[in-house]
Amino acid sequence: MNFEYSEEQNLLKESIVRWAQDNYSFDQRRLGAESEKGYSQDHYNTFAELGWLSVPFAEENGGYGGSVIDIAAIMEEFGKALVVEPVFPNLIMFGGLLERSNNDAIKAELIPQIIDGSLMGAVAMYEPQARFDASNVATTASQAGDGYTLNGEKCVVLGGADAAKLIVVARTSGDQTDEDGLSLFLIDSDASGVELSAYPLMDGQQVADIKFNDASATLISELGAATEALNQVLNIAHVALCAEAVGIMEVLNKTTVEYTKTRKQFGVTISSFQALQHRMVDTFMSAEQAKSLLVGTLVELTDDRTTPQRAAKMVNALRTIVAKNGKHIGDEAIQLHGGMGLTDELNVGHYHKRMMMINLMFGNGDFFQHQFNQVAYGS
Amino acid sequence: MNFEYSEEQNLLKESIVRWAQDNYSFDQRRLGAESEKGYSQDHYNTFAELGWLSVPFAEENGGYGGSVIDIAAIMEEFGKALVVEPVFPNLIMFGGLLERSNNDAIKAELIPQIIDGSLMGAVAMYEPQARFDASNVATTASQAGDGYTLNGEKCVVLGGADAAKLIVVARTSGDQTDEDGLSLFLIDSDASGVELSAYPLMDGQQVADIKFNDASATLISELGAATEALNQVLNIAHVALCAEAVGIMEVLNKTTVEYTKTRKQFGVTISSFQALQHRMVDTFMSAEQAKSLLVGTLVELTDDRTTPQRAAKMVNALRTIVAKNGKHIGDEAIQLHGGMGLTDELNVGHYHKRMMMINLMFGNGDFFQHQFNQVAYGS
Amino acid sequence: MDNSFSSADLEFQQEVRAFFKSAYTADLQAKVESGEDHKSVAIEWQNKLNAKGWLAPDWPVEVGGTAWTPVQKFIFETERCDAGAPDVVPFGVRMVAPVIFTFGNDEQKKRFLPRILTSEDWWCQGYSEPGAGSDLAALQTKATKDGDDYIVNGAKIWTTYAQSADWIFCLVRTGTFEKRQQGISFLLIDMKSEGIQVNPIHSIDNHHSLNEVVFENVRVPQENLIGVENQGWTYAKALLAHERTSIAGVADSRRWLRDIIALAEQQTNYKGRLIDDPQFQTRLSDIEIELMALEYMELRVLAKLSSGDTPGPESSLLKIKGTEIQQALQELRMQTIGAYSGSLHLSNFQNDLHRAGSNSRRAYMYGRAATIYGGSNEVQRNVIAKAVLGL
Amino acid sequence: MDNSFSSADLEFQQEVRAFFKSAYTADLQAKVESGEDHKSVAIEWQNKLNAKGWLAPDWPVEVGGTAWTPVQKFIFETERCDAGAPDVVPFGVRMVAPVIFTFGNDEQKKRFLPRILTSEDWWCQGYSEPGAGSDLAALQTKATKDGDDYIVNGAKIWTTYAQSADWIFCLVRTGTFEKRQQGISFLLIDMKSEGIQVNPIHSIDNHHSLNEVVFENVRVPQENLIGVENQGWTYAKALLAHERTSIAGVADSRRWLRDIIALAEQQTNYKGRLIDDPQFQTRLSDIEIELMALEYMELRVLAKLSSGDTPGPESSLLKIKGTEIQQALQELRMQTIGAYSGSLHLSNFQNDLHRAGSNSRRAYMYGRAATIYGGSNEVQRNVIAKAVLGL
Repeated sequence: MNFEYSEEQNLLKESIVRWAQDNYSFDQRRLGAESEKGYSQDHYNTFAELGWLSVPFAEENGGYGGSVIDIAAIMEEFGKALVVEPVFPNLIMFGGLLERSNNDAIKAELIPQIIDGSLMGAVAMYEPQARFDASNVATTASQAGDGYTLNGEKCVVLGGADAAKLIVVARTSGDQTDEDGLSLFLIDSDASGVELSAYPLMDGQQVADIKFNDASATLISELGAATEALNQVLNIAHVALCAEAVGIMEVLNKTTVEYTKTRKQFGVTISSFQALQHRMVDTFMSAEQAKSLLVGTLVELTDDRTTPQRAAKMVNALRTIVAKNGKHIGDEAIQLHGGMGLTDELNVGHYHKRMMMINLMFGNGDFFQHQFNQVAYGS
Repeated sequence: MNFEYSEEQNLLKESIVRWAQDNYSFDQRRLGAESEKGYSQDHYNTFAELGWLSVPFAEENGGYGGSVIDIAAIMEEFGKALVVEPVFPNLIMFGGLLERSNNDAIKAELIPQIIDGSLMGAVAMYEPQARFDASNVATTASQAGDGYTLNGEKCVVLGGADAAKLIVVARTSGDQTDEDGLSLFLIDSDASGVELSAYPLMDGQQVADIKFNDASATLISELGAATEALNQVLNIAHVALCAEAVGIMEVLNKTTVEYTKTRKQFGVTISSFQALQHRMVDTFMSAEQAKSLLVGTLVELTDDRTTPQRAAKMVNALRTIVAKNGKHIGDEAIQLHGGMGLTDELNVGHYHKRMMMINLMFGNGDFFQHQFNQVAYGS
Repeated sequence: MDNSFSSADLEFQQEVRAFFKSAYTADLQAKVESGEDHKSVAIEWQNKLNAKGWLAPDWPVEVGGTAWTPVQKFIFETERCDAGAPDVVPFGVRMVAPVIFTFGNDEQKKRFLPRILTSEDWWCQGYSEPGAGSDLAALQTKATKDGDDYIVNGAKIWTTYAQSADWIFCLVRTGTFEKRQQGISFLLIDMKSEGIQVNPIHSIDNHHSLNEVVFENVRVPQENLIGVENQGWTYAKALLAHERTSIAGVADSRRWLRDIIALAEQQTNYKGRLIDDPQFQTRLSDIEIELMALEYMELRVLAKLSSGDTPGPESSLLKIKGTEIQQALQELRMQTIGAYSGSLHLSNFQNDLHRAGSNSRRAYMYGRAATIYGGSNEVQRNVIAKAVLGL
Repeated sequence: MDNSFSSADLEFQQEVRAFFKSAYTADLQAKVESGEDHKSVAIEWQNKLNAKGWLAPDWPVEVGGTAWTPVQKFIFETERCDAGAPDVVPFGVRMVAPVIFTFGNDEQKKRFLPRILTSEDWWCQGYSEPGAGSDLAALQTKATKDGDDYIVNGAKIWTTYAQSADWIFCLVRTGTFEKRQQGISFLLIDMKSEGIQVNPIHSIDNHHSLNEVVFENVRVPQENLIGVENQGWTYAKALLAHERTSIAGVADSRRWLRDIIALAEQQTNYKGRLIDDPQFQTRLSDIEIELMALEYMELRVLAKLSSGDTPGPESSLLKIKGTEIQQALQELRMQTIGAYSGSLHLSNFQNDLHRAGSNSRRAYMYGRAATIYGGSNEVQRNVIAKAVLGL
């Protein structure tokens, strides 16, 4: 039994720490975040040069061959640095689905472009009527000659504002809420029939709502059998987001503790108030819980003995506790910073907003707890 | 608008306070509570002499004609004094159902005996398989000549150990969980076919599990139409228990605050620790919430404009908050008393145990919140 | 105990309801909900209230008040929220005016009160200072006498809408005493005075409503001093208890709750309606039940006030519970809407959920302030511990 | 990171599982669950463990330990709880023995350790004193030298099972120093000594396990002093960190959780099974998810220990979360059973729910102690604030 990152993983983490120290101060980050694109292409190119963008991809696809533990290792550090560059939507979501495609030619063409930083892609899956239900898909694809024609509407597409290519989840059979009958399609974001409205989220991400009107697209999965690939990618995505959240929690707690040690009220530092001390102990414990469950999920997901049911239990437990404890930590960080916590000038609010977005992505705490209940106690 | 008890109600309350001061110290109470019967008949006779036992009964039945506010007024004080004498099961439950009986002869005979303290009665309603569902009744009554024959099993009958007479809820038609088809029967507890096993609960009440084997009983309600009377009595019972709980909360908080002012650790009184101060503020607010919702329920239940739906919303909200906040207050009282809170010698544990029993009677917090949800959001 | 309104109250309720129905027009509502052009929209609405004589119910009748009973005030507030109409901007009407009509001289009353009613003067509040936070008495802005004037130097912070204010009411230090609460004076300062600089503070709701106001040798006529020099703390304190009592915001929270229910009736969850999901219902009733308790907590305080009592430390309790409930509702509203509630901008929406999402995000973010300002909830707990529990 | 057991560990797991299956007989289980005759039942079980050589895994091998790795200890504990077998009574095996074999002399080791293994000597703990509580260093029981003996005067409180103990290990004051932690010695006292009086303390679980132990001129040979005079605090502290680490009780909590699920499968709620009620499921998973986190929190600490670290302040975290989870489970178990969980007595039951109810009531009530003893959770929070967060 061993619950620490490996030496290689620590080296990877340290390379991110060093880069962030030298290149990604709050003000430097802001330059990218407040640009029209919402991130810095230069930084993103550096990620490619340093090899970070290759981590999730298999060696046979030109990647580093990283496991979910490797992914968590880098995401934790990206969380700590509050990286706004679209690693998650491009690598974990778009790249993840691409790698599970049955179209080898497209994989061979596009994965290297993701790894070298030249291609931005996004996955268009959720729809306005669906809330958190990934199988509630009204967008349809109908065969038209060699290809397919897409019709429908997708919303809050992560990375969608800037993506050159989209993978679209569309229904090729079944009723609107059936789990089966979904297929994956590749399409250029500037193709005819694609209408894209971009807007920012509170964490600085640029996303898009996208309408498809008789848009021609290429099938890249088995027809009607995309659910397994989607679930595999979502499982990794959940863990990646939680790893990022664990990094954020650590920064929020550390920043808050440090702030209370310098901030004076009624003639003393507010860190000397026992009521605040106990609350900071509670936020510390909240972070330790999340970190421990992340570690547990990582070791169980990479363990051959783990059943799919056990994996689902761990992932949903992790997302549930990250949602609860993330809110707890974020709210306390702002409260204990007082008025300063309300300003855009301090990083606390920015970390909190990213945490809140993570906890609204693909489900919220109640949603994941409901899923957990189904797995754990469902009859 | 007025949210205070009236002058008459305050006089009634003060008479209980005075009596308790003079006659019901912790040790004096204990004498009754630890006797075989579980309470003092002498005290109970005093209650009769002071007129308290007449409060809930209508004037035409020889009672004081008290409203639910009058009942709450005395129950709050009984709560503060931790009165173990069976006022609740005898007056509110047994007396309440009796008063709603359609058998005037029996009412004329028995209600005066309740008021003068000579009759102890109990209501046998819940069954082992039913948990908190009052309409899950497997006990049957079948006609036999002029009367009825009871068969079945009742459990945790409040006041059951000592009752001379029982009102039994039994099914005369319908399936086991139907809301309709229930009737009320009167039977002597020493009648043939009644097998009674008495045992104490943690709050000192003596209750009973009761089996009926072909026991002859008298119908005292319309056949198959007891549900309305049951619901009316339960509504008052819920408020009475919550008023008692509000009294208990006040004592627990006061006792705890006082204790922390005398108890020294690390060279200072523990009341000087800010973390504990804030927790005591929270328990104070918990009690104020419950008290406010009690007052709200009382004024709305006695307001002509109140709909049954609104009344159900108030009562279930009240029981939900009493369950939550009662637990909060009780747990904190014990925790802040430290080791001393764990001893049988201090009254804190006894108040806490009574509070816990209240919050398991006829439902728990989740049960009442579920009922609230049905009324408030049910489609 | 009874809950009933008198027939006069019931008539009043009808009158208020009719007023809101006719005065708060759909056009005005759309302007309010756009969140844009805050000041002119607010003035448009306040002028309607003033025309009816209902802008400043709490003021003495002779200067424009209504002499309403607490029950009438409760009715007005409930009807306002049922109508969805915005509250009055508090800085002039509710904050500085009571100090002026209670502690100011006749000249000051004549000069300032009418222009508050007509919204000609727009006020902001200069209490907090950089570094002082909830420890209000630590304030360091100095006013030194110079001829007929004071010379003011220092800085105020978290000053809401200072950028559009004509006047600021300030606590300034005019003397040094052993007790820090002494030596503080209450001063009215024209925002157009030379030496005042307003620095915007952008807040986490991505808006600009907060500011830092810096005073550099600002000359203020001594006639702008309220009451007696060095007694300003007493005047401000009287005001704060009043502020805490009204902060419970029951009627507003009730409106939020209804809004969440309406959203949850439209949202889908686990292939059914979100409102039918038992877990969601429990989240909702966790809050609604506390809100019902708060409502009667507030009514009990109001009833006491109407029998002549002044608001005591129990107003801290209303502030704590009221703001906690507000924040819980803001959070639940975001959870109800889902990922759309991360939307940043108020314009260019794809659909209604977008608009609701962006509004809820902004309310949540701005709402974080509620447990911090007006004396943080931690300070309120200290107050209750000391004043109520004797700890 | 990996979670896998070595093949040796897997073999060990099989051996442990087989042992519990054969040694923890249905007969013994019935005796344990009756809750009666605690001491003789405990001895019967501990003798079985001792016969297998598994009573005291943590001891050095030369005095009876097993030299298990942390992983093996984890496996043993998990299997024990899966089998439903009771834990060892800690006072001898886990509390005094480590002090004796770490700080005692050879004579003391020879004299005391074997009799702990055979359960011939039954120990109790004399740390807390009336009025001292979590402020352990405030202790006032005095030991004064008189010839070859100490004369002990004072009182200890909350002494579990003092009424059936042969020996008590005490912290006593032997000197006065500026730091209260100095001047404390660790003394072993024969409970049969003249001048010892055991006063029962009846607790809120309606049982008698706690006591006050009063010492009046009790003569204790100086050979019963552990280590050096006035250094007792150091010995006790080493022990406490160990106690906190093992207090998380993950495996036991897991058993409680399974028990609640089994009960909820039988109970009816809203005309269905309680286990199918979404609100109940959420109550359950609120706890289970925290328990899953605690499990890995403990494993991370264990893994660190196996790489040679000593338990640090993070053991306080395990204590806080572990006891909070235990109490939440005890509460939920009562809620699951309903009104039957108020039943007071363990005998004369009408049905199974009765027995489960009474057991759950007792566990809940006794369980209130978990957040108080061993340094209250408030004190643990102080420890983390200082030692981990540097506050």
